[in-house]
Amino acid sequence: MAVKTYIEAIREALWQAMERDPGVFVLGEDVGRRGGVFRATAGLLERFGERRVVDTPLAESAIVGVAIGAAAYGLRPVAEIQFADFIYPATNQIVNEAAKIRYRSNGAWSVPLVIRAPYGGGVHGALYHSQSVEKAFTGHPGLRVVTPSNPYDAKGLLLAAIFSDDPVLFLEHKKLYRLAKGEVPEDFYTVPLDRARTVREGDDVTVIAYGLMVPYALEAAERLAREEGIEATVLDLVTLYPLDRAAIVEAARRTGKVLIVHEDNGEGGVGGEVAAVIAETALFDLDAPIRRLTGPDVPAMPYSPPLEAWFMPSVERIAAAMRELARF
Amino acid sequence: MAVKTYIEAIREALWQAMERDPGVFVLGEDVGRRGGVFRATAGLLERFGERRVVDTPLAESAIVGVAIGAAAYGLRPVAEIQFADFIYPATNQIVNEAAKIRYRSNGAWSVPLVIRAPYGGGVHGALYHSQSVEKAFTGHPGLRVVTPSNPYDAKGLLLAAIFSDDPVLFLEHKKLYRLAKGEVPEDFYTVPLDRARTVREGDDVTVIAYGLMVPYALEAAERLAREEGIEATVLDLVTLYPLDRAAIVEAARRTGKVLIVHEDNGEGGVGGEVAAVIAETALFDLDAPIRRLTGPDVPAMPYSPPLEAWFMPSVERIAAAMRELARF
Amino acid sequence: MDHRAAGLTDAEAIRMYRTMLLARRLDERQWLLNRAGKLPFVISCQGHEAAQVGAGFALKPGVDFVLPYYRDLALVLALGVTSEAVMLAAFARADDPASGGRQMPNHFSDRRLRIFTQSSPTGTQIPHAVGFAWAARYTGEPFVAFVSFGDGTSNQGDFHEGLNFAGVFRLPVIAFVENNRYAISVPLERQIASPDVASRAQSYGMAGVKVDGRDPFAVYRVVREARERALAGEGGTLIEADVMRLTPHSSDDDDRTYRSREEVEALRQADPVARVRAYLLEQALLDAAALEALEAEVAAEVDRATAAAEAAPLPDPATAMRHVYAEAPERPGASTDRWGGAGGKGPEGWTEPAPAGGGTDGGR
Amino acid sequence: MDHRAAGLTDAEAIRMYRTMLLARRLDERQWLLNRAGKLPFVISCQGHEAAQVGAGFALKPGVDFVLPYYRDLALVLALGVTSEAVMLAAFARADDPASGGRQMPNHFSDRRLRIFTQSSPTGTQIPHAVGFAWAARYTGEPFVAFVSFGDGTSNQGDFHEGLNFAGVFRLPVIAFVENNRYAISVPLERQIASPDVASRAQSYGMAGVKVDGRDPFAVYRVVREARERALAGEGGTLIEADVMRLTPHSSDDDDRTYRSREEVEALRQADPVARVRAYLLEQALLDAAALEALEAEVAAEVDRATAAAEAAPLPDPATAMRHVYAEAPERPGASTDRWGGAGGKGPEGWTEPAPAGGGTDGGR
Ligand SMILES: Cc1ncc(C[n+]2csc(CCOP(=O)(O)OP(=O)(O)O)c2C)c(N)n1
Ligand SMILES: Cc1ncc(C[n+]2csc(CCOP(=O)(O)OP(=O)(O)O)c2C)c(N)n1
Ligand SMILES: [Mg+2]
Ligand SMILES: [Mg+2]
Repeated sequence: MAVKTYIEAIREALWQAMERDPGVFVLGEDVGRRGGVFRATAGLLERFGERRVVDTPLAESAIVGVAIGAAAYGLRPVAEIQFADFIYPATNQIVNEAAKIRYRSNGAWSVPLVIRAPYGGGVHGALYHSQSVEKAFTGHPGLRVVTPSNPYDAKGLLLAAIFSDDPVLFLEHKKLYRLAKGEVPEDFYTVPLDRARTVREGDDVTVIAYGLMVPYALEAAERLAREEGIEATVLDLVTLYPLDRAAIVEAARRTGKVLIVHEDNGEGGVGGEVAAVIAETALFDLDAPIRRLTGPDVPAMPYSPPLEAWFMPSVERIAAAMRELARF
Repeated sequence: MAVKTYIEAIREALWQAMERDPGVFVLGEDVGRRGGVFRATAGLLERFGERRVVDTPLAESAIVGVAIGAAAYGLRPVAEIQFADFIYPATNQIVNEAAKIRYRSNGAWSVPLVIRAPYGGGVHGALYHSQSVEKAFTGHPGLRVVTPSNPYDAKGLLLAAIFSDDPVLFLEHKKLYRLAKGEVPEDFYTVPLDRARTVREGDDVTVIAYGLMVPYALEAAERLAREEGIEATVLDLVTLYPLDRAAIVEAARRTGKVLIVHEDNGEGGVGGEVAAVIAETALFDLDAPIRRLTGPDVPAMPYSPPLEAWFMPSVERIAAAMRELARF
Repeated sequence: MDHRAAGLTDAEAIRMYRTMLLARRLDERQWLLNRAGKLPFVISCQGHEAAQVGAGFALKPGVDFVLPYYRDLALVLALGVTSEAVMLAAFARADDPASGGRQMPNHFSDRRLRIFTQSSPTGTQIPHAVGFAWAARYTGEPFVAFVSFGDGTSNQGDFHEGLNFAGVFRLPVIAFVENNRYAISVPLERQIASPDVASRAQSYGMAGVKVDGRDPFAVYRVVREARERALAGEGGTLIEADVMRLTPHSSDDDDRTYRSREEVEALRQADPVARVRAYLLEQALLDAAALEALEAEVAAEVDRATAAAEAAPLPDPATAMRHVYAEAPERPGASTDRWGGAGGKGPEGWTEPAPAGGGTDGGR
Repeated sequence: MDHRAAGLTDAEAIRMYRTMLLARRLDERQWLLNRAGKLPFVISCQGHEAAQVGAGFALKPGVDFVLPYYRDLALVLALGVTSEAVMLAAFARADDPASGGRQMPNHFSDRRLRIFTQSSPTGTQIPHAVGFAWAARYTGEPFVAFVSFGDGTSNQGDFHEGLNFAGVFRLPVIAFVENNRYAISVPLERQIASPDVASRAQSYGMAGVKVDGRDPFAVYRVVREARERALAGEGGTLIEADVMRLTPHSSDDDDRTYRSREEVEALRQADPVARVRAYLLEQALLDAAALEALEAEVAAEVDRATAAAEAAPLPDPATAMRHVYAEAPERPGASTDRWGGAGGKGPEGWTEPAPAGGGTDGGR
């Protein structure tokens, strides 16, 4: 098995899906000749041609809206939003259309559509190239929102999303693109769209995270285990909507002490829902108040390095919060 | 003091704000000659003229975007979105622009804008005239989201929103428009944009709700008090973002048993954040798991009466959940 | 225009009139039922029938994809939707084929007929239509995508973005504007800054055509021509049909606050249904007796549809959680039905996707 | 065109050239600093300078509201933004007047100069400009709103919705398209289906004007005329200036994958800065020595600005929570500064709003 980066895994998934099913095509801004501004679609135009690798006009609502029509016909479009920050013009098409088409037609029509969107910060992207947009798109039944934290999941989850008959918002953390490396099977495989994943086991404290915060949490956990003998369970949510409630509750029960970590703002973020699931289901198993460590409640990540660093949760801050919780 | 309906209170607030400040104007679809499809702006055109009561083209992103420019100049636009369900085309202007303008300009520019939007169901409005859209617009620092549950708050909160220097999404529950009646002072007054309100006190169980669910919860509470001696505290959130955390924690502590009620879908809704605040801050004061009673996790409210009734939380179901919690 | 000049037979012209009449009578019946407290909501096609029927007859039902809007009752009848289906939706019954009673009336959908499900936010269907047209290009299947909407809706961003996308790729799409000069209460002058909607076609490298929407035969001809151009690879067309809205916007509206009664009366004098009726008489396609028989036949059909729909069961709340996500196949093999309706099969060599691992797959 | 024919004095023509040159040298310096690892990001005006300076000189700084986009360095310099301000933003320093280091470089803002804060999503500023133009109409204050953007951006819904709104109300807005024939890698033919952008003006009942964006004097004239029409109540204008992008899209881009080197070389041969330089020589407005002195003066200014900005402090994270919502007035009376900048006071009889009860009010 070869070691690949997160973005290579994504490219491989796109390639294999297009090989496998001639109904799969990609569209978006600069996905063709430029191969994507992050190079996720590099090489696809040369291999699959202009019909299946489509440079679109600069118009996000049309990208998603046109993809909805093509998907309803029976194709399997994979639309790229260049930066997640630019997804908002397409909100109506995503939440009022894609998410509701199966339900409103009583099952007659469906939208096998994937929307890929690079999100997240720590890349000197400032307010409009660093956003975590998940909170606006979770909570719309009919739409799935997932995000991989490593190359293995990136490939398998994207293949599952493409061959799912439901619309999936597939969030890719920009900072993981080249940072995250791992073994990725050559073969076609899928990772479930509705399952969280336990990525570390330990009995002292539970960390629930997703995206970039998963490797950060793992690093913090390893450090605490090595240096202080604190053993953490780390749960990678993988799926942000609908959540894998059973896995969340089990992870919380295991240690009774829960730290939820995300880069998105705290109030109104996905962590609130995770905390609520635990408070509804496993309240009496808790030995400490639920704790959230998140981005601050400011509109978005500032550009200047000290401000950006101030915004991003770090391994150090995660480790400190874990330590505090373990000692509670 | 005269008894007025919720919609009369809103109309009175608009009228008084326009009388008081010549920079206040209203714009939106059918707000002028038609006086609004719910008649919220009836009479304003006749009194204030076409310059200040503006029938706009059918284009939500422009309504909000143009209002942002006018507000940044220093006017105080009150934009109407005809139904909250149609707000999504304006999402980018609301969350990426209005909410972030003060922050991104380091305080140089501000957007004293109010967006009024009728929301909520139980009015035979089906999927696209019944939505609760709050979950998509809470969690964007810089933007406030508020919703009154009674005529007194409707007037005072709208006046506060109009004279606030921040953008405010002002959600009006359609079913309350004519259902809710109450005393409304003639004078100019404001209701704080950042405070929840305790609308009933009792020691057995705490209900936290907003919008239409507040009168429903009150009715359930009265019934339980009368018939079963169960006494409830009812907290009206009023402000959905940022939340009044202190009031939430205090209300939870008071009884140790919390029921959160909203009409919006459960997962990803505002109730999750409310539960999280409690689980972070008042965990050891709880005597029962936090309970949520919400709309089901389907894309939106169906039209057919039995399906609509199935979707809406009712006084009966609220009472049943309160009883269960009180007996826990 | 003369129906023969438009390429229509006498029988077709008569069928077009019958469809207009049926739409009108179904629509009127819904208002009656609304005033009687039996239907919570009605939205009308009255005054748009000629344009819609002209367009509907120019399309190929079950082959072309059609994306109508809430006024398009006459259009969908022309395509094969039945009176009973219309009334089942009006009464929000379980067997409403469009949505199982989930959506408001006149939110048409029929997968077999390739009528795509619609929502209420205006204009969202325009990019969808472009997506279907994209699929025609992609698969080589010969069909067009036809999408209709109102004049006010041509101000939405989705109109601009969708038609520009279609124009850049010269996709086979027909965008059909039913210009009734109002968006609820706001008159055309307050809606659009261009002299008309059709001239906006120029922004999209498309043909722009204006047509008298009271003349079903003229509309038939321009839509048929647009369809031919589209199928020949010559790109899309933006057609603007001048129509009139004879009713308030919907049963929730009261148009007396913004339209004079004289204005409405003048429109009634120009009623397209009456006009086509007069044409048939004048051309001696039907005589007075035959017209009366047709009226009776249509009335009976409306009666039957109403009675059947009213008697049909309401949906069971136990079904309300269904169809949020794909369900496990109920009938094996259902997942092979991937081609957007009855007609489509996909081009040679197409393979079915393998089942995904997520447990989220399945038929529909 | 001859600068005199455009209504410009010799001194003005020279100042225009100086501004173009300054923009070019500031821009080039940023690339150097980027390659040296000192600046994480650069986005260029190179090739757009003539158009921008022509427009900037036609506007009234501090009176007209200006809504630029990220390429508009030469425009904002023409309006009065200083080299040091530009470099403070590039280095993301605390004293960056546009955003205090919060935004990426070239996200201009200057309240005193009435340059409105911009975001990165393309086209959102167009409705904002219409809103400022609305305020001009509303208050009777005589100014125009000027908004610029790229060719690709004319496909966004906000372009359509914003300009239609302006057209319906005949608002004093100037929409200025800098057409460099690319949106990152996607060429114009793949972006817009109309032959050009200016002709889209027709959809909005506006004048549409094409101008050679390499000629600052020609641009000056059309913008000045548009401004006069707007102030005279004759509505908005959509101006399309043909420009060229001499650099990759940004420092994150590599344009070799989508543009031939020959194409870029051909553009370089037509560089507008060189062209205006040649014009000044030819017209004997400046001789070679004077041009050299100007180069030296500009270089010194760029050096000074760079040094000052580099030495300036970074923002303190303790300030990062500020300006999320309105703060309590820091200086009493601040809330009377309501009129969008230095110049505005509002019309006679305007009253200040009373403080709200919510504790959320205050000055800015
Ligand atoms: C996005 C959106 N905004 C507002 C509405 C409310 N609304 C329903 S129909 C309508 C007017 C539509 O006018 P037009 O497009 O001319 O169609 P007509 O009804 O006249 O046929 C409005 C404003 C809506 N359905 N969707
Ligand atoms: C809504 C949105 N989508 C995508 C982007 C990414 N993006 C930044 S600039 C750009 C191209 C803009 O092209 P054009 O409008 O022609 O301006 P130019 O850069 O050529 O001057 C794109 C796609 C963005 N900033 N905003
Ligand atoms: Mg209309
Ligand atoms: Mg460009």
